[in-house]
Amino acid sequence: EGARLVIESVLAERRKVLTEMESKTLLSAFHIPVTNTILARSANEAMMIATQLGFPVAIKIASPDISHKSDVQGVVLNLASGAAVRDAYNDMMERVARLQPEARIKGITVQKMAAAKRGREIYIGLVTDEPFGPVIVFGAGGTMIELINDRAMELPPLNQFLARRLIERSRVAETLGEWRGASAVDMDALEQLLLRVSEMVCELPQLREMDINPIIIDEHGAVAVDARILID
Amino acid sequence: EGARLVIESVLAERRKVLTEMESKTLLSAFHIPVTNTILARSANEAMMIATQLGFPVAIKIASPDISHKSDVQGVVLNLASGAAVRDAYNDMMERVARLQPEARIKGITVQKMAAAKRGREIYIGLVTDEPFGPVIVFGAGGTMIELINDRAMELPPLNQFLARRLIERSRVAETLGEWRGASAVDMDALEQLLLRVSEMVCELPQLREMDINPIIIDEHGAVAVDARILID
Amino acid sequence: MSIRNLDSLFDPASIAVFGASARPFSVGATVWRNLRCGGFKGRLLAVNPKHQELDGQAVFARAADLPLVPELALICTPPASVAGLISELGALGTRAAIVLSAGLSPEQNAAMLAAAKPHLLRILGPNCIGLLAPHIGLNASFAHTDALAGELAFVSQSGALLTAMLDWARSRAIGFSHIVSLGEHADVDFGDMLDFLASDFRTRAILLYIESVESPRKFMSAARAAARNKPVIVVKAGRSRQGQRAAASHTGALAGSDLVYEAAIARAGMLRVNTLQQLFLAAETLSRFQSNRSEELTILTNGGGAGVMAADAASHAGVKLADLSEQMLKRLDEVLPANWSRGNPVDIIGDAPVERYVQAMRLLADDPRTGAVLLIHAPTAIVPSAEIATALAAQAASGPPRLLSCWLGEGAVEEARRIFQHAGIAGFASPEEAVRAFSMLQIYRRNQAQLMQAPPAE
Amino acid sequence: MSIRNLDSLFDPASIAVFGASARPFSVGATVWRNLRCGGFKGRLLAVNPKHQELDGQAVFARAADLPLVPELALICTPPASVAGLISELGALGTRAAIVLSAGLSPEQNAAMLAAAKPHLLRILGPNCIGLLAPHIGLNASFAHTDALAGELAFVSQSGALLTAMLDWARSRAIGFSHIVSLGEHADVDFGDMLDFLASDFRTRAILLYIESVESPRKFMSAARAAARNKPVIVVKAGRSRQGQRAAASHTGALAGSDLVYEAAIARAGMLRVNTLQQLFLAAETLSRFQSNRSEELTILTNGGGAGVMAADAASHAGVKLADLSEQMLKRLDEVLPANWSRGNPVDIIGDAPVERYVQAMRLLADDPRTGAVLLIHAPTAIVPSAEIATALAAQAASGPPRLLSCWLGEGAVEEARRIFQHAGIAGFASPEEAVRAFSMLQIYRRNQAQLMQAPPAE
Ligand SMILES: CC(C)(COP(=O)(O)OP(=O)(O)OC[C@H]1O[C@@H](n2cnc3c(N)ncnc32)[C@H](O)[C@@H]1OP(=O)(O)O)[C@@H](O)C(=O)NCCC(=O)NCCS
Ligand SMILES: CC(C)(COP(=O)(O)OP(=O)(O)OC[C@H]1O[C@@H](n2cnc3c(N)ncnc32)[C@H](O)[C@@H]1OP(=O)(O)O)[C@@H](O)C(=O)NCCC(=O)NCCS
Ligand SMILES: [Ca+2]
Ligand SMILES: [Ca+2]
Repeated sequence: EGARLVIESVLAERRKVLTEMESKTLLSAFHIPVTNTILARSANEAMMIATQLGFPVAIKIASPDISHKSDVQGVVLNLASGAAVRDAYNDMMERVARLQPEARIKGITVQKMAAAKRGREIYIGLVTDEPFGPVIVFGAGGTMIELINDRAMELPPLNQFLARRLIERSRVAETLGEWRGASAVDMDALEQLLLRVSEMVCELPQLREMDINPIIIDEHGAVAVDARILID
Repeated sequence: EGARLVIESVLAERRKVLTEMESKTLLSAFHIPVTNTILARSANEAMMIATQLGFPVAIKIASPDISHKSDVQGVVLNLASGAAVRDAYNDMMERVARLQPEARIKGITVQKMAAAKRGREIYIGLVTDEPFGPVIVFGAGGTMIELINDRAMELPPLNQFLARRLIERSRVAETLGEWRGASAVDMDALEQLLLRVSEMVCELPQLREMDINPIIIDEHGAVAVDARILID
Repeated sequence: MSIRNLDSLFDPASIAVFGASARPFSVGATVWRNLRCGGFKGRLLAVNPKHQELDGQAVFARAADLPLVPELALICTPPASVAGLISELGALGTRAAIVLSAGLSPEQNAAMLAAAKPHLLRILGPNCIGLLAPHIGLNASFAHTDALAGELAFVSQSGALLTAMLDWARSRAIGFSHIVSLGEHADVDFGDMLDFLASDFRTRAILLYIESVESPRKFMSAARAAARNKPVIVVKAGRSRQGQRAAASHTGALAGSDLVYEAAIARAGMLRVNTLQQLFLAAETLSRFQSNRSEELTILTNGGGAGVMAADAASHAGVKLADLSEQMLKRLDEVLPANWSRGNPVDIIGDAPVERYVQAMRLLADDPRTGAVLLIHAPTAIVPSAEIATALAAQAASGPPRLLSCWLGEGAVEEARRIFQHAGIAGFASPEEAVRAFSMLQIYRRNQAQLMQAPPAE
Repeated sequence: MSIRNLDSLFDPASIAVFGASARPFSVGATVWRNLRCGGFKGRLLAVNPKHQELDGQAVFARAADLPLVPELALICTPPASVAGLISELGALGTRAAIVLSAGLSPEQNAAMLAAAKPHLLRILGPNCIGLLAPHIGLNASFAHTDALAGELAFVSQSGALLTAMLDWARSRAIGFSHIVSLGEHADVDFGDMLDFLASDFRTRAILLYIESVESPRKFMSAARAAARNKPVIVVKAGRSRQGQRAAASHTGALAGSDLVYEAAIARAGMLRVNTLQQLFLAAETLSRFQSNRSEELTILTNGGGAGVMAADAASHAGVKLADLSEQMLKRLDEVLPANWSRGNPVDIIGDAPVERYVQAMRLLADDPRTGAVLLIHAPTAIVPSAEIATALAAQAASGPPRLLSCWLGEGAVEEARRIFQHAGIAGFASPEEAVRAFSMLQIYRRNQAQLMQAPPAE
């Protein structure tokens, strides 16, 4: 289905790294909720998209050649007005052209800031281990992820029992119940998400690496805000 | 000097918890840089202050009776327009009145969002130990602080050698050099900040607890964004 | 390949040693001596063109000269000769070979495997120490010592650690069903050994030293099957970056992420420990205490400080101390002096006579909510430890296993330890070891639950 | 108070025992026996109104009847009698008392202190096991065993752990200068003991078991002074919530945050360890290896697997393995077989003869960048361990201490261990223990740097 098409077209281009939009399309195909992300090819287009989505928005560089967007400051959050979006667009294009002149730029993506207020940031990933093959990773998400260093692993396939155990083994699990005035998160949604990822692993043997980070989860459900997928 | 006056007036009111503004005044008295925080007593006043400071801004509830602001959702970040500030003000007042009807409300404080882009979030604190007395705490800051659980401790007084060792012992130290495309932070400023805190401890025996969190630090210096002080 | 061929490794009717020798400290001489002195009842034959006689026994110049077809061959000849020998032996009908020789080139290795294949001849090694099967007096190794017969199997990817284990086990009178050095495991590997040992009635628990697993599917399915039958306890070395680098230079194999091994070991229902000593610790605990299903611990001690140390160790190991009910506190008040700790650890005070131990233990044992009870005793001049041990052992004999013990000290508690050991009560050298053992049991139980409730990993 | 009065505790000319008895297993009888059998040269007097004679010696009914003023009094009489006795003794001129009695009420305790004060009489206890000073044959305790004379001082807030330590030390032939049970430390506390032991010439290292510190300023300044003179090694129990709760119910004192103790111990230049066994481990390491200033470790082993385990343990303990220079690799290539590990751990392969150990060690020792060298040897049948030990010990004798050792196994390496022990080379039972000891040394050195460079904590 849709997922296979995305993968085939990327491989046809001899690429391995999926863009954020492609990655999210893949996730959507497996019924993993993602934030709506729209590609803009010019500053004006970005302004218009932002206005339609509603402020504040985040913009991110869209390039198949830039796998760590933050290394080129390729992410700007919390833009509050059309003018701010336009300026940020232009700055970013200029900066990226300077820092990675050889990178192919598809434009920038615009998305509404996820209402992270009381939500917790989660990481779900996939690594391919030598010799064990694909492994599912779960832990705290966000930008401080390396510092928190909270990575629990499980071999696919998961069932509900294993998904729950995987969540319990992480340290971020502590924050998923009632936490600092916030209600307990929707654990069913989280388990479902892990089961969907497990399905992806089993049905898409081309998957090599996947970082879904952050996933924002609260009492109403979970949504993947950023994703990066590597295939082979 | 100024610091003593603040403390005396708080004690005169038979209070122990300083408001954010009082806390920051104390820090300023010891030459610790703080973000500019201005008290607004009405939604309109808040709008005007925000417009003068420049968007985006953060607003926080100002009450001597609410020590953990986030428990009543007493902090709203990234407000992008005057209208957003006004609505957030009214929502917050309504919410706090409902959740903690007995709390005395002084208004809300407005501050410019600190440019945390490439800055790292740090925590510096003071606890009073039985039997050892005051102890200085250093570690990663931000809202995920409990999860990161990075707390190195040292007894005052600090000298430069001890301040450096205290920083090195924390895990957040890893992020203070060049880190994910950001330049190394201003270590001198950080050491100075710790030495200033050590001075506070020695000169203000009434200090019982202090949480300066987050302090945002980058290559240009450090600034305390929020602070909470307890005296006795 | 089927497991059946492995029988020829572990229970052969006859053995020929290629390179058997009398040259002092040589591999060939050591192997020959170990085989002869072990008490093995089958036929032993020496092969070496240089010699006519060894220890009064005829030596044969080559395989073709042998008076019978050896079921198992031990090969301690130079690397270049190995493939040729395997080919000859395979043709004769030999079923298995242990290749002790080190330093085979990749080509020599491939030639050896190619020679074995048409005859379904199984190979242990190369570059291995050999194997021991003490129940039949078989010491087909060049280890420096032999092993006592017992119920543990040990399979090691490191020869040096195998000899160290032999030495430790001997000094503690621990016995083995099988001890196997895999060496470079060109053929026989962990998967084979797990299959074989899973159904071996002499083996009660399987201990593994692993540096790398090369065929994870075979390994995982063998491990799952084995772990359903008996405890499988694993040291997986290369936990750290430094350790993985060392392992890569040792076995040449890429080890994979340690967290993945962790997940795989748990998924297969095995138990992972960190050191070789802990292999024994875990085996002892699982055998003596496995039927106890308590999740919490109550500490009973005659020393407040010992209780604090144990409580710290419990936290460190993730073991929760049971909350004592109000009722329990009141009952204990009646039999304990006023200054007892009124909490868990239950400190019955240094001057406790035997009767106080017995009464406190009876109350704790009557209430299942106290979980398992860890007795920690410091020697005193007031009551001989052995008297306490005798009284408590008699009491413990009447119920299911609830008691773990730690007699602090050495000389003064030797007899108490012996009494408990004899009564089958799990004993540990320090509070730290005792709670670590208890926590291993929890982890093992959790891993076993995973084995039973989860689908096999792909 | 000045330290001088403490001399009367540790080196009295005469001792009177109040409550000396012949009642089997009683405190009074045990103390009396320990004192008489220890070889103490001063005068011993028994006081007990119930008896006329004890072991052929006259017993006095009360203090006033004594033929001389005892410098030290040991009190094993009921709580109610203690304050009165102290008052009488103080008036007579007795300088110090050890109060073994437990269960004094707060009022009785205050009365005891008030009685002592006007006479500057020092009190150890109450509720303590007593003290031992083996160099003068003084066993003024009711411990179940006595101690060998040696250079370690041990001061404990727990009586039970003190008896356990005595037992362990005896089985390993470890000797002490002083062993002191503080009990409820109504008067003599850790600060006093640190002051006294800091300048005691028989004490080479001070070991403490601490549950709580009540006067942190006195403690910190005494600790800083002591730690400038000799290693001070601390077990601070109550690391965890569970442990702190247990400690609170044991000593009744609020223990404070563990991280603060951690900072305080480091600030005072002491070394913290987690278990009682590690007190010995650290003391041994600091005494044999302290002058070595290496920050990194090179592992030399005859077993690849042993190297991996050691590398893992090093990572776990935060010890960095030295990077070997290209030059060093080339030099080693010349003396090692082709399949050596070409890295650190340096695996010289299981069939290494003595000469290979010596050559590799010489190369490593010639280059200071290799840091300290940890030899890990697994027993083999090829070379007797003792021969390797003899050769390496001779080689090590010529230079500054560079070598740490771990002879894996038990029986087969006993002699090798003895040879190294005799040559003064630090030896450890397992790779884990060896690297932990090395990491302790690093931490100790860092804490000492803090002591020297930082202002005293307030
Ligand atoms: C296998 C090994 C022991 C051979 O040792 P070597 O001394 O180098 O080789 P040699 O040529 O002397 O051969 C050994 C003996 O085998 C005999 N031999 C050689 N070829 C033979 C053959 N085809 N058939 C029978 N015997 C033969 C030799 O006559 C010699 O006898 P001797 O010892 O009485 O003189 C050696 O190569 C080796 O691998 N050692 C390391 C083993 C090891 O460490 N294993 C793994 C540990 S983890
Ligand atoms: C101090 C203690 C041992 C007294 O024991 P007891 O048996 O209850 O008390 P008793 O009344 O029998 O007195 C003991 C002896 O002192 C003698 N005695 C009593 N008052 C005396 C006095 N004023 N002068 C001299 N002797 C006296 C008694 O005659 C008796 O002699 P006996 O043993 O030969 O019969 C006991 O109270 C105690 O504290 N035990 C615990 C000690 C402990 O655990 N310490 C800390 C360990 S961490
Ligand atoms: Ca080996
Ligand atoms: Ca005690």
